[in-house]
Amino acid sequence: MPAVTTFTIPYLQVLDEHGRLDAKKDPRPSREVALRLYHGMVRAREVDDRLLKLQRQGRIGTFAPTTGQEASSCAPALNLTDRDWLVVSFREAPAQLMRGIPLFRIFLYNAGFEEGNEVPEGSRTLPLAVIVASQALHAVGIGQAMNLRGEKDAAVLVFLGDGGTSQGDFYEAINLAGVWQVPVVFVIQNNQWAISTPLARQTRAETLAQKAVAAGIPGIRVDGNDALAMFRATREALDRARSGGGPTVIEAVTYRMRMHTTADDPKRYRDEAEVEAWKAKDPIPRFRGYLEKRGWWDAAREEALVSEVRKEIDDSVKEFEAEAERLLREHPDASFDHLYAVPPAALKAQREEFLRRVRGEA
Amino acid sequence: MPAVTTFTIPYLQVLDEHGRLDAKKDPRPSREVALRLYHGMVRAREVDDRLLKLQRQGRIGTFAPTTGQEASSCAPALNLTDRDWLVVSFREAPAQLMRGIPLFRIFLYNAGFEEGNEVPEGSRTLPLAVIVASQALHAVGIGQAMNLRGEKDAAVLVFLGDGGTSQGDFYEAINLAGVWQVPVVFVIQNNQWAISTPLARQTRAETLAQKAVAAGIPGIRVDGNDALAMFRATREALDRARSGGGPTVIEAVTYRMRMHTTADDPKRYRDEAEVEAWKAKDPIPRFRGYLEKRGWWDAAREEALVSEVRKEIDDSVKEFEAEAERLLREHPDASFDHLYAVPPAALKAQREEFLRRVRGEA
Amino acid sequence: MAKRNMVEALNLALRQEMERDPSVIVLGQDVGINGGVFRVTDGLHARFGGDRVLDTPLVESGILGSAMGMAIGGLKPVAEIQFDGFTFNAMAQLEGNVSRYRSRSRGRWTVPLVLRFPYGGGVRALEHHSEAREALYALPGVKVVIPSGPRNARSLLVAAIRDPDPVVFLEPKRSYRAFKEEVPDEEEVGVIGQAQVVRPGTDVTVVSWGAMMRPVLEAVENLAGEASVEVVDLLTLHPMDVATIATSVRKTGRLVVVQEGYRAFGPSSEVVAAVLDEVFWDLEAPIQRVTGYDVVTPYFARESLYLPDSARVQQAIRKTLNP
Amino acid sequence: MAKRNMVEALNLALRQEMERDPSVIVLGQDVGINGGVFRVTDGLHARFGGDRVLDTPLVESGILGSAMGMAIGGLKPVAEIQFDGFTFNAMAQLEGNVSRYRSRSRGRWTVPLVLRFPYGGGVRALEHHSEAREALYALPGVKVVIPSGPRNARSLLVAAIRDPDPVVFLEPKRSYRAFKEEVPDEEEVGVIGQAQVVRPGTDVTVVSWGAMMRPVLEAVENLAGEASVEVVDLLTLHPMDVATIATSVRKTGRLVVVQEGYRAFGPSSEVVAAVLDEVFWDLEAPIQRVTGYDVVTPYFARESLYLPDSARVQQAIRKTLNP
Ligand SMILES: Cc1ncc(C[n+]2csc(CCOP(=O)(O)OP(=O)(O)O)c2C)c(N)n1
Ligand SMILES: Cc1ncc(C[n+]2csc(CCOP(=O)(O)OP(=O)(O)O)c2C)c(N)n1
Ligand SMILES: [Mg+2]
Ligand SMILES: [Mg+2]
Repeated sequence: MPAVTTFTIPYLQVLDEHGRLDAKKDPRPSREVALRLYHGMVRAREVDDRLLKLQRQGRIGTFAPTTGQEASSCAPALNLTDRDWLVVSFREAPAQLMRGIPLFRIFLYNAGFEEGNEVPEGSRTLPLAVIVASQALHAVGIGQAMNLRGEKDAAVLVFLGDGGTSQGDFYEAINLAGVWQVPVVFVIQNNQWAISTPLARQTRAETLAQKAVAAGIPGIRVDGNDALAMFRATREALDRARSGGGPTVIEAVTYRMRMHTTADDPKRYRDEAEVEAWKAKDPIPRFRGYLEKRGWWDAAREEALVSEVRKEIDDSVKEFEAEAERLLREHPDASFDHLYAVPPAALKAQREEFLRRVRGEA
Repeated sequence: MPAVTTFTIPYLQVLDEHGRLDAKKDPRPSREVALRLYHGMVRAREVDDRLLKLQRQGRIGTFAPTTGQEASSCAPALNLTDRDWLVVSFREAPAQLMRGIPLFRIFLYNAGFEEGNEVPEGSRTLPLAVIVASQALHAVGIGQAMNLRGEKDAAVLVFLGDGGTSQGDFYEAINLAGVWQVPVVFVIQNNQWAISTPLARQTRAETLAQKAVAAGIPGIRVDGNDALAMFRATREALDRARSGGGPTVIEAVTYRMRMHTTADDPKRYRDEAEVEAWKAKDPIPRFRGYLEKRGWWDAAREEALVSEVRKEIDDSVKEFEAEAERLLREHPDASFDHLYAVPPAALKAQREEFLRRVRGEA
Repeated sequence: MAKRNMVEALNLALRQEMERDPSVIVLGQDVGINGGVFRVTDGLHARFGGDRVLDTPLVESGILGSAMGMAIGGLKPVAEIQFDGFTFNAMAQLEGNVSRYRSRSRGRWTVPLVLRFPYGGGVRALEHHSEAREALYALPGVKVVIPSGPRNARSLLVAAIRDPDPVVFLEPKRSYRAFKEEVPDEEEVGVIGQAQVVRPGTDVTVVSWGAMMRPVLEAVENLAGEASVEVVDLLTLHPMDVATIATSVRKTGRLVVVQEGYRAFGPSSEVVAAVLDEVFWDLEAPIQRVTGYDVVTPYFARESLYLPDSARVQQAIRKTLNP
Repeated sequence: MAKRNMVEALNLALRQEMERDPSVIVLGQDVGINGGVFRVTDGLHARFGGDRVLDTPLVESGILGSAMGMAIGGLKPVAEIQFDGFTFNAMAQLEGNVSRYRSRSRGRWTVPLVLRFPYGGGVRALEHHSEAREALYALPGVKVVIPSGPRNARSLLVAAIRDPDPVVFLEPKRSYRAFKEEVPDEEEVGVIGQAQVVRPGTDVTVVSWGAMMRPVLEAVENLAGEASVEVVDLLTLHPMDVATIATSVRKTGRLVVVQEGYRAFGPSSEVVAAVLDEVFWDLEAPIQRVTGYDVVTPYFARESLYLPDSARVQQAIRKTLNP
């Protein structure tokens, strides 16, 4: 027995908040990949702005804004292949969009429609998870199914928050992941807050990456507002997972720039100065600077992108509102769908009674 | 942000399996304390033997043997004051006995009587916990009550097993313990097995002490069959806890020499050679050697002790069997006691009906 | 006297009990500076400090399990779980420990805690934020209390805090701010285990609880002149005050039970079975139950179509009057 | 044909389904080399290897949560939880995820898993090893199946494994080795959702399930000549086959329900309420319920005094015949 056992948690930053590049660590994405990532981040930010407006106008319900977390959400998702799985928590619209979830579905979900959770046929993406950290176990199970079925070259990416690391399900998941050596990458969005609870009251651990030590698996801390660092860290972890190297915990150090949800008022519990300080670390301008330096981006392109994205959002809002109206009218009984493969007799009778009543026949 | 964060887990052994003492680390218990500890260990071993006989004779039900774990169970309990709390799992009879739980209660419990869980008035000891790891949270709550009530100079000692470290409740407990800086010492009895599951299939972590890293609290690995090391490690951790220094995780490396419970047949899943190898590390002869070297013990004393303990056990068995017989006869309705402070009306009626029926009046 | 909504009434109860008894503490997610997501604990942190109003990490089993330890350690914890849908993370502690500890320890260790949480639909909340699964908490050793308005919410929460046994206290979130009642500053202590006849009548008994009391009373209003309805507010779901319901049904001969949650294995089944044990021969018509449907709690866009309303209650009352 | 006890019958079902369908896997604590603490998975590890018979760490939420992931990932997991008392650690995954995932994903992701565990008393087991709290699993989206003997245990487990939806499969541990039945090697597939009239009769209907079927049948034996009793074995608790019970009660006019667990909020309440919806006018006498008492599950020394037995069933039958 050694007198002392030692563990280390590395920290990765490629592009610091002043835009200085650590060239040795640059993952060197191709132009196409880099622009795809930037597109995803800008699109996510614009969607977030629009959701906020829609919510204030009463056209959707409460939702969880993502502004500030675009790098840590988009970059991991960008690294996924169609064979990989994506398992998201409730604050991962950027990753969902990057993955190809249609925008109008995200609007529909936030407007309280079951149909908002529909995932395109063929997309290995789960509906978002509301029960904090419960999804970590689903990811492990999917990874273990791959192991047991001999499915190679695929991995599972699962997101959760800093608050989520307090839950038993999270620890159970990383411990199981270690025992089973599943191809799962856990990305912890350490955005410093769980509603009104700051990280210091969530755990005494200095980093969230070190939670991995409990499971005997690798953990790494990453600047979550650094798109290049997130890109690199998740690519390496996913590659390792896909080639049989087992699971990884990645802590993305980022910040929730807005309220927890639109039902929340952060002024009650956090200092505006803190938010201001984090503005300087905004992932979008930082990554834009990198693109510009490489000659891949300029003001004209920026303008074109923003107007393209806004146009897309306008169209999706129209699509969503038409669909919402149609669903309410034509399909009030959606909750009776998909309860079981074959509905039991009592449920059929209940559905008929419900429809008679809703149609004013009862 | 440092490029790398480092954590260490120390290992403590004082008296190795060949009886060699690391004098620098010797906690130097007084003669009286050392003999009390040895008495507890021998008594526990004798009780375990007797329980096994009683079980084979059908005089009690199934139970969880403790042979081999006497040092790691008794030494921590020995360090408790009356102001401290003891929270045990289901395999901690040595600690319970050390703490003063009457022997006949342990027999009663193993014979299936509610009354076996009774703790002497004034003893800050909880009934044993069957739901693995759930008790870790109770310990944290008690510790936090001390913090909040300003109760000083007291600590909580809680036991769980290696299997227990897989449960969410365990991690939630150590994480909460870190945040709240409660005076709680977690002793993990790493006896290598959870029923048929060996440690390697329980976790990929190299040590169980490193689970503490996830919570940002100190963790230490200890030779659990070394009474002096266990005595020292728990004393230090308890002292630290009592003086506001917060929680500690102690991994006691030990071995379950017998079956999981008497309903279990370890031949189905583990190699007898492994058991044989661990016999050489038996905590009792090892500690006896230390006492002998110090001139505190000899064959005559050993003989006297064993016969004294056996006599006590004989008496307790008689006491228990008389009590069991009396309880069945006089108090069949025990399950109706203590459900609520004031029984609801329906329960009173049910109890009357029950008693009429059991007394043959219905 | 002052007009208060249910949130204010609950807040009053907490504040006054914390003043009265220094061992009462509050814990849960965001209950501190933030005052709880529904503001039930608003101002308590400022008044009593962080040692009596504890923001916990995000961990429901941890909240209930540690609260049990605190109760054993001499405190009276009032633990909040943020929404009904997250209580199930704490189910093992409730079932295996909290509910049994008095019994397991033969009265040596008791668990005088309150586990409170908002439940039920009607506020256009997210998935897992609108469940009404009250029956799942009705375990031996636990009391389950459900107020229906500001005044009884306050008096029953006071009673729950003073109760020597664990109380699961479900707050109908739809009624949090829906209406106000006179809630006196002076102490009022409810009686746990007692249902209340809130409207006397002779033709039919309607039993309900929580947020459903409003559509029930609305239905009874609407039927004024047509039928004399006796309304029983259950208030304590478990152990159930069957006697009060039975007395009413013996008089009216007819029973309607109204429940928000899904129909199968819900509390209305228990009301029917328990009352039937007593009043079989007194019933003059089939018992009617108005309940949710046996589906996963609907998302908020369509929610209102699924929640029992006064129209359905009226229909059920008419049906039992003209079977 | 071969005589088999329930453990052997369940083992047969698992073995044959694993042979038939390579996506069927078994997981749980000690289910591997050890064959499960009750030996239900005996020999499977040797036959199918560690990739299809997984020993898991000690973690119930982890077992069910990861099993759900495996089901989504294309496997058919049969997950064992070691004892009834430990299922509550997995309740949040059952309530919040497993039961809802077909619905939440609008049919895109389904969860064809089986969660099996021994339940109930009568084997002199430890604390938390003898609970009968079947009603707590009856959630929308889940099916709850409870066999009563070797033959239906085998055929229903086969049906559960093939079922496209999550099935909670409760095994009455008291019946594991208590008796044998002919259980053919040839495939038999039960029908989930169907109760069975196991003994026809005309005077009174007795409904029960699981381990209580034995005292029920014994009671009926003892009353031969005195009363013609129709016995219904529920087999699926949820969704309940109310039609079969109602048909019987319409014929007999009398109903007795026998349940092992504590009385309040138990399945017998649901049977009464659901059947009453259908047969109110047909009842000729009060429904009798024979149940456990509303206490924490008694420890094993006194357990037998508390478990419903044939004498209590007989008494109830007589009472409903002579109200
Ligand atoms: C099990 C559970 N408990 C409580 C909640 C309510 N809740 C929703 S989000 C949230 C905070 C989550 O914090 P974190 O994990 O850091 O994610 P973030 O919101 O910062 O993205 C809480 C308490 C929940 N959804 N699930
Ligand atoms: C929550 C829970 N799950 C399962 C069990 C059944 N069980 C009792 S002891 C045990 C193994 C415990 O292993 P460990 O924690 O290493 O303690 P040990 O038995 O070695 O003392 C199991 C699985 C239980 N008691 N509680
Ligand atoms: Mg957060
Ligand atoms: Mg062990």
